[in-house]
Amino acid sequence: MATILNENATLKDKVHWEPGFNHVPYMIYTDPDVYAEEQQRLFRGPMWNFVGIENEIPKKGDYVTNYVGDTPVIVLRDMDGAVQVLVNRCAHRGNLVCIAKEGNETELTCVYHNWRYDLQGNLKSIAFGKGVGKGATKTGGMPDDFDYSKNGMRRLRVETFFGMIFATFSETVEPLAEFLGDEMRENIERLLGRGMVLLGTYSQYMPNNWKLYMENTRDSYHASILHMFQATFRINRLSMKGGIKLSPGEKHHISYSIAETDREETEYDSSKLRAVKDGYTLADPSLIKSWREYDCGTTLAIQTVYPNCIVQQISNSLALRLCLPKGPEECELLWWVLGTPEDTPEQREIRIKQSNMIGPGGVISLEDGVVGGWIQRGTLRDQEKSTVVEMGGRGVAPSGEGRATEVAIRAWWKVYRECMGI
Amino acid sequence: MATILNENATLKDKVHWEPGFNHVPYMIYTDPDVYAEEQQRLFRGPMWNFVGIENEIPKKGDYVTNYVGDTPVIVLRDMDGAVQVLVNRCAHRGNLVCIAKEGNETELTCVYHNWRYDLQGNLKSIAFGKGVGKGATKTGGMPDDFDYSKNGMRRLRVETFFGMIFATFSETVEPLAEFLGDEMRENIERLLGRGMVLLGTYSQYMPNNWKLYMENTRDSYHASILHMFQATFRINRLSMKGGIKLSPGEKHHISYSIAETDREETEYDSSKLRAVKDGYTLADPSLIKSWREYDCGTTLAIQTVYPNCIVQQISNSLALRLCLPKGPEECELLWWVLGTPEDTPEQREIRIKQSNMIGPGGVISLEDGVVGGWIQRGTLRDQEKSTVVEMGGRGVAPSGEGRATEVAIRAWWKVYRECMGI
Amino acid sequence: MATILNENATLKDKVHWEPGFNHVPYMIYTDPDVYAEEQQRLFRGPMWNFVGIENEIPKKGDYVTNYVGDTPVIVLRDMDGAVQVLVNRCAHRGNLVCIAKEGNETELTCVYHNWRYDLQGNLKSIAFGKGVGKGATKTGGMPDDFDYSKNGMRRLRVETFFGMIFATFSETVEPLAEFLGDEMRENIERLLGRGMVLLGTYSQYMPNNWKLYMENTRDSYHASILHMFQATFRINRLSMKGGIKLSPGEKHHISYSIAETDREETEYDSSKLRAVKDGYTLADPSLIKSWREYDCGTTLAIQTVYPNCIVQQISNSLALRLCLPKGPEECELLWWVLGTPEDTPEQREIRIKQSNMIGPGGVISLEDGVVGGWIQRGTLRDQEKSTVVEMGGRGVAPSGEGRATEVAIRAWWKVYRECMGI
Amino acid sequence: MDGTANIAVDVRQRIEDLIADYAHMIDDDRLEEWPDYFVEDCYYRMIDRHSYAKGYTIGIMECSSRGMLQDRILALREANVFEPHCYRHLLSGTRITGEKDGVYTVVTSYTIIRTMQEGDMSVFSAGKYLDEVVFEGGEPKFRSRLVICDSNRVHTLIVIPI
Amino acid sequence: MDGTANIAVDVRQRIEDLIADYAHMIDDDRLEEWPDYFVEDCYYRMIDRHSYAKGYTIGIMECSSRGMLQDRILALREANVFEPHCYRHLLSGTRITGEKDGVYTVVTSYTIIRTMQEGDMSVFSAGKYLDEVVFEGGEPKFRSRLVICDSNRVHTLIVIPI
Amino acid sequence: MDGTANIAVDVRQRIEDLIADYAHMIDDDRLEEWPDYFVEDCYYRMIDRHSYAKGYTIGIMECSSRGMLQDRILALREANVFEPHCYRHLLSGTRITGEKDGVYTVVTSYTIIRTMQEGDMSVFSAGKYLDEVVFEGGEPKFRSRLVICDSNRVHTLIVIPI
Ligand code: FES
Ligand code: FES
Ligand code: FES
Ligand SMILES: [Fe+3]
Ligand SMILES: [Fe+3]
Ligand SMILES: [Fe+3]
Repeated sequence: MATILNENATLKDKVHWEPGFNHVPYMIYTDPDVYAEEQQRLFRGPMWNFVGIENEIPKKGDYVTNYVGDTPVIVLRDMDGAVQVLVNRCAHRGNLVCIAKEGNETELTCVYHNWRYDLQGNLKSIAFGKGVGKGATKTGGMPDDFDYSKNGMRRLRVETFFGMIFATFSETVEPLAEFLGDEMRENIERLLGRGMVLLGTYSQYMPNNWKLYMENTRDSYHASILHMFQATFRINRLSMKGGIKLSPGEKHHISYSIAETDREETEYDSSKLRAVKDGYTLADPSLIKSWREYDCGTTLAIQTVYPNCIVQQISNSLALRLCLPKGPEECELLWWVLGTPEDTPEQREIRIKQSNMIGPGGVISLEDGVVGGWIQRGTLRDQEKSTVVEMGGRGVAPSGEGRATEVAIRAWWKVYRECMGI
Repeated sequence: MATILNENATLKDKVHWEPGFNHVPYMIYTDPDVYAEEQQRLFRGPMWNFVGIENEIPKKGDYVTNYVGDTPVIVLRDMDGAVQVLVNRCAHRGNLVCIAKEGNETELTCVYHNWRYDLQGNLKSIAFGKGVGKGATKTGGMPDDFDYSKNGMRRLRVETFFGMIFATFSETVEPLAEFLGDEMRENIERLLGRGMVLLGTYSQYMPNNWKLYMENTRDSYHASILHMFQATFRINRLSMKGGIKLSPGEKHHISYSIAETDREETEYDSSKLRAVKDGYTLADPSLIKSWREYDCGTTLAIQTVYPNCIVQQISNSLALRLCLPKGPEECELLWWVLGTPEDTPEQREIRIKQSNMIGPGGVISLEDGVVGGWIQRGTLRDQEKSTVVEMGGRGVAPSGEGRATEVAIRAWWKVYRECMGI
Repeated sequence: MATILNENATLKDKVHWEPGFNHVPYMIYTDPDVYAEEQQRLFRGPMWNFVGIENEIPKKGDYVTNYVGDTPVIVLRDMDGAVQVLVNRCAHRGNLVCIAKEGNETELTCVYHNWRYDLQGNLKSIAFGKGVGKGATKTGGMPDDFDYSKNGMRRLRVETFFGMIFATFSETVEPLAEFLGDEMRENIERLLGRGMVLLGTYSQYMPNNWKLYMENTRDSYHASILHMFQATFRINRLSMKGGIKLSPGEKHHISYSIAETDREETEYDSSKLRAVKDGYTLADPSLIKSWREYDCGTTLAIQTVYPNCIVQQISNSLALRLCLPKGPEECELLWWVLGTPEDTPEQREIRIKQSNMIGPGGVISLEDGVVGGWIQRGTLRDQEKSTVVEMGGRGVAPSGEGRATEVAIRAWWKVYRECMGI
Repeated sequence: MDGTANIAVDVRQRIEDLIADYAHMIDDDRLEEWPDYFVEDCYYRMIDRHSYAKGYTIGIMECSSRGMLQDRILALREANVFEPHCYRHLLSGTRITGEKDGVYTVVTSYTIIRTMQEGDMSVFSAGKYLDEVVFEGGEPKFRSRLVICDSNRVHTLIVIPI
Repeated sequence: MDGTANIAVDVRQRIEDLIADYAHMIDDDRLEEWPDYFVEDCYYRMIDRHSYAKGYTIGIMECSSRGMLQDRILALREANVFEPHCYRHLLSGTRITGEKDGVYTVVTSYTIIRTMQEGDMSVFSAGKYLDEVVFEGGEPKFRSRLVICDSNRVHTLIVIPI
Repeated sequence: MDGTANIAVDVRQRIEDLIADYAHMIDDDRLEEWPDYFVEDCYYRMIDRHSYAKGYTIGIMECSSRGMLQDRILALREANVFEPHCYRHLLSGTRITGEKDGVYTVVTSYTIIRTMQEGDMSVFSAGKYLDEVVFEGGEPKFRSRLVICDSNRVHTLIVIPI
């Protein structure tokens, strides 16, 4: 990873970030140069970017469009049945090759001048490439020395893991399995190993830098405080048994808890935390009805895969999320809400009811859609000032016990600074 | 004021502004660097920024949110009954502490992780600051050396004057009374000395740089020309007795006139000015009915307090205005329309009827909401060119007599250049 | 043209464009510095900018507002009956002088302070320029040395050609006739020589850089491919007799074809081109009914006049278009749809029906409104990469025969690089 | 709301028509007709919902006689300076909430799309009308029309009544 | 307007239903039904209000037969290239302004919210319909439908009829 | 659609009133009344049109009992953290598409303008309601209300029901 460990002198100069991961300059959430560099060093750096799930493209020729960072890509299954990811841009004059969000094509034809590519992105033909007419009357056409092989669509490296599709621009990044590491793979297998059924998708568009949302997902500290619903019904309280796992190198993380193990914790005395309301009962408790789905007893697991993918288990609610940067001050969160082929009708019903806790309208997670925007507004001025990320210390050692810590956030910035060279 | 008199070399270079105050480069209304520097040198410079009125926060714990420049602030009355102004940002990760525009709180709690501050902005407690659990099983929490006293909310200096609340980031600015000067204080006392009753508030959002609106309010020259309604009904004509007052140092100004004293003025011959329509009579003249409210006979007084506050008397219509910058090309004008506790029902009725002259829908002042946008569009190109501000000469000497002058605008730019160091 | 041939070192550095015209860096469509420089070097450079048609301002005092690049201008007929083009900006403080899009005035009065200009833009009077009052009591007014003659509205050079009005900021550009050249003048005369009747106008607002639309109009290659409607009904196929004409210096171009002369062309075999649908017939063919309007037999002629004007003949549908830049990533296309005074009712009816092929809702040309936006999105990232413009070779020699070539696009960029000095 | 229970169908229809016609009148720029939709001794007021809830007595516009309505239009036509633009009213859910002594209280939601002369469109205002309608010479007229805007912000200016 | 005075209630209701159904048909992408809402010898035209006032004969769309309506949909389905999107019609204030020889003249305000496939929404068009409605075999149909847009601007393109 | 052919005029009127009143209730922030518009054993669901067409079983909101509706409002009032804002519903083209065993199927287009406390307005959602209405004790109520949004995107969050 020599290339990315290269220090980024100009940016370093602009951001002047003191050493360590316990302070984050506000500027990092708004600066356009920082944003542009992220596209190169993170999303096109030594990362495996989540771009979709296999069962959206079951048949040969099926495709969906998505983004790697803010680069438009096509995710498809080629005629050999292999998953391919191509930059959605025609080599001719740069037109989007796939206009629709999804479809099925045996080849890719650009509508502008009908340049045709196969599903691996190789340029196959050019309309009137040989000109019009024959022999003497022949006119136009491409130069004889035009090299079709050098004018294909940009194709990314692809690997899949239990139905999740990952792509990378990097030639040097380690294989996906190694990139994820044992614990991350285990958690994905635990949740998706039974296969997946897509129960729903939606998008949440947020008025904040994408990193503010990623910090939020790495932030086990806020979970039971901001989301009163969660604390009140003991879906997730910091006093439950649980912890933070970090992959080697700290790229990825898992924050997990086990509901049955709630320790008595005076901090949850409602007089002290606004997060707990007394005498707050549901008219229809079926909303939070759940079943013990995993032997390990884990009832909550939020996993992030660097840079912008989230794997979610909240009780029996399973989802994948992708946080797409849309300029320095906006981002879009794509959701895939999942079930498994083994679900009984009762279990499926429970997953559907629990879906009321997640997404842009989820009684638990709707708050995550708005805090980022508030921070964006609160820090707009004083760009040179910094946040304080010191809960649980200033280091990045995983926390075997307890989640009243921001260690996973510090770890996120450690990786960020390494990759960005600042 | 040594610090701000420092020349701003880079900006000076970019703007290359010829000496004097009789020309203003168009660039000053659009350049983002100019805008950013204003936030530091004006709004956080040696200025007292108007941020609201006391009778919006009568009780202990009452608060409203507002802005100093474009920095969000909380204006509140603390438990000792003192007015406080705090930057609306949590020391932890930068979240807005007060979300609602107004409310009442005995302490300030950030919703994200429940950091709690008292109403002076001192950090009182941190949720799970001591971690979770006890003794051996204790996990998380803040570092032992974390200094609460260094992690409060930013608190501004505050002074009030006849119900108007002013705040400053500056440690060096003179006291408010001195900042305003005698004539400015007298006018405020004349209008607000009887106390204030808040009759209404609204906002006017304008597609132009905030300074174009401030020039407009310092521009006694346009008043009776652009606003035909005003000229026609002799509410304000340049031929009336009146003048321009400037505070020592030219920061603030008052443009005033006395209606009873209209001189015969051929310029108002309608053949020459489009501002005067003949035979234009009101079906219901009660709109412009007024009473002699002040012994001095003043019927119009527009006062500006640097940088962006306006105190208004138009006949019997009293109002305070605050012009908030919203990026280089937009601004928002907040209005507080006032009466006094002494108003008789008839007088109150007159103020209500006269309110049809002001605000975004005011038959007189609605035009002020649009000329700025026209100038923004008219000067978008040719950024290096300049306006001509030479009516009434090129200097900044107050005009004891007459208001056919742009002296108050020149004075505004004199102060601007000093503070901005360009 | 010495001045513009000056190399633009900074920009050249930023864009690093390899020599030649067969590659165009994506950056050219988004960079704000490139955009700003275009305003100076193209739109204010040695160009005659189309700004409207004479029969929109038949009477003395008639005016319409428009833009040269993104500079607002007033196009009017003065009291001598001459066409004038003035920058729509008051010399005083930069306000737009004409607010309405069209009207009739015997002089121009700025609403802000009533500075008055004649229809040549000369400053005639200043309200209260001599102050208020007389003799001793006189106050205000402009300085005695204020020079009216130096404070007029900026007036452009104007020439007209068969009803088309052109204006330029340049003092050195050759006369319009010379600028256009023989072939360009001939085509305009062929289409507009009979005089014009304005049948309709509309605007198409596009989410792309203005140059992407200009390339589209110089792109004879896409016409019959993207626009399937056109190919299917043989309104325009590359296999028809036709060619590309370029003016000396390659500024302007004409792409023309003659429908009766369709060569058999295997490329149009529908199995190979998505642009041809078999068995696709119109329920009401009157939409494409036409008459042989010109002896030369020309059935399609798309002419561009540098930098952003288009003269259109599609069958019997005549139109003028102006592509206005609206910031780096947006543009607005203004349409003037025309007939002639000689039209019979039947011919007029045919023009009306054919109008369904053009404009933002035209079954043929609606696609031109969207491809630009797709390219903008497709090339947003990878700004340093380039398009391939090699159809028909890499040179800029006109193509006497055939239009399967991008020569006119290459020629457009040749002129662009010369003028921009990059 | 069952204020409508005892309201004759045709009365309801005519009140709904009054409210629809009013919107067309403004959108068609037939503003000189505006005062005719009110009785002589009428009341027209525009204020944002937050200020209305607080009981503020001053809002964006206050007309307490038909004459003041006429003056507003006169000023718009003769005195005020602004950029040409037009409105498009969208009305929704007109409901008669009560009737007393021949005075019908009516609520209607509205939204206005403003189009400037160069073609840009925006959502200019949204809110509801609170009306008092009476029948004068058999014709329904507004005795009082309150325009309660959801937003306290006005973009640029407001000169055409809502 | 009291053009409605002598119009039977059910006639009015059925005309209002026609106009509502037309909007649902387009918003539901049942465009093949579009021509069925018109009589054979029909007229459909889209033009901005400014051009309409000036009497320009050419606007955004001009269809002078049911066949041309069919061809528009055929082109949309088979030939035209564009990004998937849908409309949401908002109708307001349908008023019958007159009746002559069985031809009802009707005005209705409309606004269209356009939603692109990736989810961005915008106010795409606002204006009014000027309709001529006749009853054919007992069914109300459009003999003529003029779409008068408030804005002269079209964003990107217009392929789905309004 | 002639599902309305055999529907009594007053039934239609009362269903239209139900739908209008529902919108006023939400826009007026009388959310505690929300559950009262439904029968006990009811169904409320919000999902985008694309997902609905694909038959996805999970959308933005899913309430399968009146109790869950109450809990939504309780959470909104007591637990959820968000910035104060309000809606303005615009309804258009309410049509009864059928009736079976006293269950009326109804479609209505809607658009919501959201206004934030500082005054910025935006088109928050557009789409249509697909309703099943029954009469309970003579009162029309929703047995089922599907909100089919045109966009799959929600800006920031959605906590107030549509
Ligand atoms: S841009 Fe794709 S074929 Fe030309
Ligand atoms: S951001 Fe305020 S408590 Fe964490
Ligand atoms: S700006 Fe034009 S007269 Fe002052
Ligand atoms: Fe959360
Ligand atoms: Fe003014
Ligand atoms: Fe084309």
